[in-house]
Amino acid sequence: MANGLGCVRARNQHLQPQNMKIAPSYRTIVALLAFPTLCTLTQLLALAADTAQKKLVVGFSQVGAESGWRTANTESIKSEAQKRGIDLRFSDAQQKQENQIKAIRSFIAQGVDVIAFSPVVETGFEPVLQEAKKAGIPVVLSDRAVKVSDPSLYVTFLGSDFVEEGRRAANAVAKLTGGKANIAELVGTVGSAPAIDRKKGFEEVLSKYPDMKIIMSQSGDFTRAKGKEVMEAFLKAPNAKEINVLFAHNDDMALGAIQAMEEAGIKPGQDIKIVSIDGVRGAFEAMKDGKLNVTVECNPLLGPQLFDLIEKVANKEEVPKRVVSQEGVYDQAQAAAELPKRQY
Amino acid sequence: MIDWVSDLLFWIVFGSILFLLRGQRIFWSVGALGLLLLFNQFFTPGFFHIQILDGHLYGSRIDVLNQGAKVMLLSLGMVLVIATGGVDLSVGAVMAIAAAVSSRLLVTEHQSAGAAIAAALVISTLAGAWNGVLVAGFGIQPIVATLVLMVAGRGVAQLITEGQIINFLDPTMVYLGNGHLFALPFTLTLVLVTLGLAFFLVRRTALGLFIESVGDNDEASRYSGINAKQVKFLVYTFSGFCAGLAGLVACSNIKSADANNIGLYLELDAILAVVVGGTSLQGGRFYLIGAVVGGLFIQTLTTTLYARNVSSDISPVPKALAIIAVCLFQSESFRTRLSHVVRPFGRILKPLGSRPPQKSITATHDSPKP
Amino acid sequence: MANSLLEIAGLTKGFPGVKALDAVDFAIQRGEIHALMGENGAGKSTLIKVLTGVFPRDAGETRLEDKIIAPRSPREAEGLGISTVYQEVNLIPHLSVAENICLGRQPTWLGAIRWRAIAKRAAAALARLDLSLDVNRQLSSYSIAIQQLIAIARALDISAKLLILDEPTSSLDRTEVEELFKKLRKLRESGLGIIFITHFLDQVYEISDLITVLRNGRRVGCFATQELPRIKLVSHMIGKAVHQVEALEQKRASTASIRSEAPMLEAHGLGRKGSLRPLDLDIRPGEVVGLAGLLGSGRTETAKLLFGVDRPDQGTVRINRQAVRFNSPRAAIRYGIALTPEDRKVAGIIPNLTVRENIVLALQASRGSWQRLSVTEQAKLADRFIQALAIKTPSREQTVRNLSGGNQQKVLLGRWLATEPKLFILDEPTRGIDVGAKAEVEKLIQSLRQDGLAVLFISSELEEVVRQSQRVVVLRDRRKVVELTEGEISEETIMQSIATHNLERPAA
Amino acid sequence: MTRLNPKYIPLLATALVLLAVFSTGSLLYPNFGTPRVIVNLLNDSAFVGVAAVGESFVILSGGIDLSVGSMVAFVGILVAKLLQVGWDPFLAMGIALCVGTAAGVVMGGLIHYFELPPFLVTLAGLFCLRGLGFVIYPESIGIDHPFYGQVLPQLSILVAPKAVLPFTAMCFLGSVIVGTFVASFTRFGRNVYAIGSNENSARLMGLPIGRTKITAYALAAFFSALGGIVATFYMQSGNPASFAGLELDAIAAVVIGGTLLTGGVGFIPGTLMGVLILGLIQQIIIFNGTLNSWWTKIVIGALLLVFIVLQKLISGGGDQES
Repeated sequence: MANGLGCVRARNQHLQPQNMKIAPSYRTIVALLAFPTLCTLTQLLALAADTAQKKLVVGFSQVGAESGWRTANTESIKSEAQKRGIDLRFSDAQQKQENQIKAIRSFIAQGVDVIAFSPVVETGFEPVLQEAKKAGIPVVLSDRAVKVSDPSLYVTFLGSDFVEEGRRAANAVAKLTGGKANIAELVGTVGSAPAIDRKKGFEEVLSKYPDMKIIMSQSGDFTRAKGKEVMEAFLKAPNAKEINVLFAHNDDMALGAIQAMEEAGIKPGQDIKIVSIDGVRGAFEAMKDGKLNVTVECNPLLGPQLFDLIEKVANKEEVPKRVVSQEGVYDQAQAAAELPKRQY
Repeated sequence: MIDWVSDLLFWIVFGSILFLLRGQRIFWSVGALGLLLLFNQFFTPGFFHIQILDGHLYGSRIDVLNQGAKVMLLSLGMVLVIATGGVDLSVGAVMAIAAAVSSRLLVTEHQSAGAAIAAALVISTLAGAWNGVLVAGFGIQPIVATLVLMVAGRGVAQLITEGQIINFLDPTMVYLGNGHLFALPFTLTLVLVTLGLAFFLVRRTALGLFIESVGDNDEASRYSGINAKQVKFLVYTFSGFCAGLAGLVACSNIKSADANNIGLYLELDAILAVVVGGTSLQGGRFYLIGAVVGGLFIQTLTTTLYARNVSSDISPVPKALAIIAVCLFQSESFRTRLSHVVRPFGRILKPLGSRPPQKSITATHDSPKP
Repeated sequence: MANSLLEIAGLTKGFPGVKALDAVDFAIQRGEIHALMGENGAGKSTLIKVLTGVFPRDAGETRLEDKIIAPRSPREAEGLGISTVYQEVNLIPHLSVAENICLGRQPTWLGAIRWRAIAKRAAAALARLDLSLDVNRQLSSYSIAIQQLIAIARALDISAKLLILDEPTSSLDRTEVEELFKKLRKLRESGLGIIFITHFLDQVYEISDLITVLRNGRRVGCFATQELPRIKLVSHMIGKAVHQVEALEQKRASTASIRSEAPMLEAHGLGRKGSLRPLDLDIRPGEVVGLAGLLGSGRTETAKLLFGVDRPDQGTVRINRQAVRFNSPRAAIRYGIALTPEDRKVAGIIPNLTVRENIVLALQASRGSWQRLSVTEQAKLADRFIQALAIKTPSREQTVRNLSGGNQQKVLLGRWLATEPKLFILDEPTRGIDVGAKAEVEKLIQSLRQDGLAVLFISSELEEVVRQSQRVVVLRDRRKVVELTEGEISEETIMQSIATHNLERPAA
Repeated sequence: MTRLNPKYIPLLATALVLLAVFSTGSLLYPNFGTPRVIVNLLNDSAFVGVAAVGESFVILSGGIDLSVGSMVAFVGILVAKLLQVGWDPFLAMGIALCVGTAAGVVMGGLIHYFELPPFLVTLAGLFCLRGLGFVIYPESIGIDHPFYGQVLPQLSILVAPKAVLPFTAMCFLGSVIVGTFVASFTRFGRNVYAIGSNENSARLMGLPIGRTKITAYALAAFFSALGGIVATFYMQSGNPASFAGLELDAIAAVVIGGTLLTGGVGFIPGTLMGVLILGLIQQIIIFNGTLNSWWTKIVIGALLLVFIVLQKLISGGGDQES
């Protein structure tokens, strides 16, 4: 109608002159102040219980809690620190590099003795590592590496060799199929070091076998849900029948894919051979049931090895630049025996 | 051969549904879904292949139904919230809470599956009620009120699981997201039952009228004696319940609860589904079935992208383009502009369009009585 | 017209389904106050909005000082010297007075706003209206009347040649209106052209030099105010012959004897701080009680308290001798009270729902969500009221938004009649609807009364109150002044009781 | 403005919370109340802060921009890629700013001309920009251009012993100053407030609605793009997968900074404080070292709640969207 534009917010104009009272806001300000005060109190209590004595202070920045592997890794580090009486400042980056940089910078400000971290991605840590170096705090890398122009920015790197894991997986595939394979690949989170390196190592070996080729490849983000969903899509492709091997960049995705296969009436481990990486407990259970063929171990229990290194570094002892964690390749035959040892 | 026949049958049924819906608002949503399916029919080999496996149907379209259940469930709750003029950003986080609660009870506390499921549903419903209290009780803007739980909820979920990914094998829990009933995924039954429940709630009772009324004109509804606060409280609570169901399905689907990833960004998909389903973000008229169709559309899009081997990183782009396209077609000013540019096309669009045609001249015009 | 300030020729504007303006001519001179009159839907607002570029025109020509203009936005129109002040104060409540006056044309220095210059300029603009305010205070801390003046100050701040006032007085009380008129006369002397739109006939005769009447998007004519009798004006506006209007005006409420029944509702000392001073009020079945008073005198506030929209903080309400207490419309409805609100758009219709849904809404709400009215019951109910109230709608499934104001009001009446109320509070039921619908509403009120309903009738049009009511309660300054009974009721007595004491200005 | 205007109360509350959080941290942990931590805070919050300044404008105008995080990531990878193929850094940054701003113009245009809800349009922007980032390059690219390696570290000021104010922090503070100026001392800025407060009135007051809205989104996109560039300074790399959810941090910072989410009320310096509060909470949790990271989310959620309720109380419970 004619007054189509008017009236819409007419009510606002008819508001009575606002009371200029400030009284209610005082109340809210008090409420606001109460919150941090409460935090302070609880924290003080916690501190009081924690009798401060001179301990080795280590700051550790973890990637996140994105997979079973990662939480096992976290557990191992935390429990080992507790066992050794080390004051561990643990920070979870929630898969965000920016959080990790913040944490490292904060460790520097806190004046910890050693900084250790598992980088979310390889690049971009140079400036903050330089700060650490300037502050004289040694840095130990765990699980994943960083790309830096100046190798003196970190003291040592403890972790698996992802490329090697990829190679091992490819060799396992070759052994399973006699060098003839049409492979579906579940790639890890795009851009992450394990995904890049595992693919690299895998393809490196693949180039030696002319009859082994990847016919489908898609990211499953290292998660079970995505692994399952992507596998479902793989199995609907017209050339799905040709797939005889699944290579998953981690066990979680493989476990998701196994479910998809079972729903499709395909026998995982037989109709389609499955090779994955990590070696978590779930994978061993699946192997025991014959649903998974090979898992290439990527040991998450880095705690003891890590703190050995850290203590050496703190005591200014000489350590090698690269320490590869000890890990193996397991197949179904070994699964039953190995399973009880897997607590994660 | 069989495929050819079943495809034809499918299209005949689909076409007749579309024909029946002409002139209705959800014509657009079903039409969009049809276009997407048509694309797959010709360009995605194997997409329409369907077979019987272990006594149930198996194929890409079945996957869409199963995987899409989460979004469909969420959108059923979301559509009512949006109808009241609100939005619930916290559904993804509530899903994570539900998953965390159920698996924690199941695995760590060794409770029965029934208890775990019930507890998860109760807690997620309470989470919804919390949103309801903020929005209805305190009168806080919905985006903001639910933002609180969206931010904090995932933290709470992680608190419950203690940051662990909890795996479970309980058959009842696993059945929720993986079982089959009448040769179709059980999740479909779950969606249909929830749809039925929602339908009963809003169409067999007067709640639907109240929701639309509150969403259209809050103040006038209050003057008419509608308890607008109660209505709002109810829809947020229901949305929490739906999110809880979706969370259970999501964790059951992969037999584990991953507080970090379950339902991540799914609130956006749910809102999208509702909008694709023809319900305006401004509130008012809502379309329950439209929301379900919208959920199907989103999942079909996702599955199509997987099937066509589009990298999962780039897959948001088509989704974004779909949002814009759908919104543009719902935007009146766009349709007017379009019909100016392409007259003949505009003439086709107009009668099919979602707005009821202008029926009378006198109705819009104040004329003194003779 | 050689020396016209503004000249409009053949202006045409159509909306889907309606021709809002049909070849309208209009002209205004410098130093002239020109009233634009017409019923709702006559095209006044459309004319203004096309003139100021809110809507594009379909055809026609506008000349400002003999130059053809075609502004595409209010901003462009302002740049040309045409400023508009709307009925609702269209300013920004969160910003300061100074900023509201200068918004969009702040003096800058190298792109940076000079806040001091703004304050000075705003003070100067207000001084032109003999106002002196703290220009740094938030706009929302001033009364609506002051805000209205600030809006005018804003309109004059640029070198305005033509000032358009679209119902500027509807939220002002009498003294405020006089204040405003004083200022308008001063502006007229300074050579400004003023287009003045209002519903109040008195005001038109008080202030305007010329009157242009529009009806159904067409120009009926332009008249010198002094030479146009009121009755003629009304007949031009509504397009009826004079004797019909007179018949309408002379129809007096039949003096049915007020039954000595017990009051349906009794309020004692009902009040709310800042809204209504304690008052006593009782209404009997079969009686229409008029509530008269100026805008802001507490009429709507009384209705809101009785209907549970606002919560009273003192006093008691008894319904059928039983003490009751309600704090929501829902509770009030349960006691058989109904209210059609003053602001139909905000608190009345649900615009995108159908006529049927709008009609059944209150009844359904009182039944709760579980006892749903079946579709057939709903349809029956809707059809009944569409017929009974002669609601002009193509079907009961038409969205209410597409109905005219009068028909929307009837839908609202239908909504409440469906609940079979015992007390019907009608807050300005005839505002903004055409004369025909007005008469029907009035007829309806009388028939409700005869059916034994208690009616509380609120209107700013005194003649209407006089015609309708058996008793009239007069309010002033949020307080009950007097209660007039049968025989005492006339426009004069009401006016007198409103004006007996000198009105103090409500504190800002 | 001499008296305490009620509109300053949220700002005051934010300042008090900032003070309270900071003193809590300083009381609890040694080394917390040092200049170094403050400088770190500015440095760590720089890209969020720059983006939040932009977000403030959109929120003040009554809209919302969800594309912030994607924009930061997109610009980061764009700059990194351009540098990798040998572009001049300034040219690369200029292009990135232009592309980013253009995206903002497109979003603003869709919102204004087709009356689409900002929520959905910027959501589409979120998806699009994220995807485009991956199209440019799906992995993190390190930047080893001499400008980044050698020039940038010198662009810093020693503000206190062991506390170097880096260039990123200066960008942040600069953005806040520019933002404050634009919001308070330009016609555009005042128009943003007017539109956010009451769009209909603003239209009838003759303010340029379309231009202002589109500019607000363009400005937000510009600041997000700038945030992306600051992020490349910060991380010396670009990564299309990073900064997911940054928009929520930005929105939270704006709200905690005292800006009304319905628009029309708020101050850019409040956003600065909001960003610092978020950063401080995270710092406290890192300093504690035993609290899990999810506490960050819970505390931010709680803080959001407190501020929302506070705003509700101050705006008097009226003024609800219809």
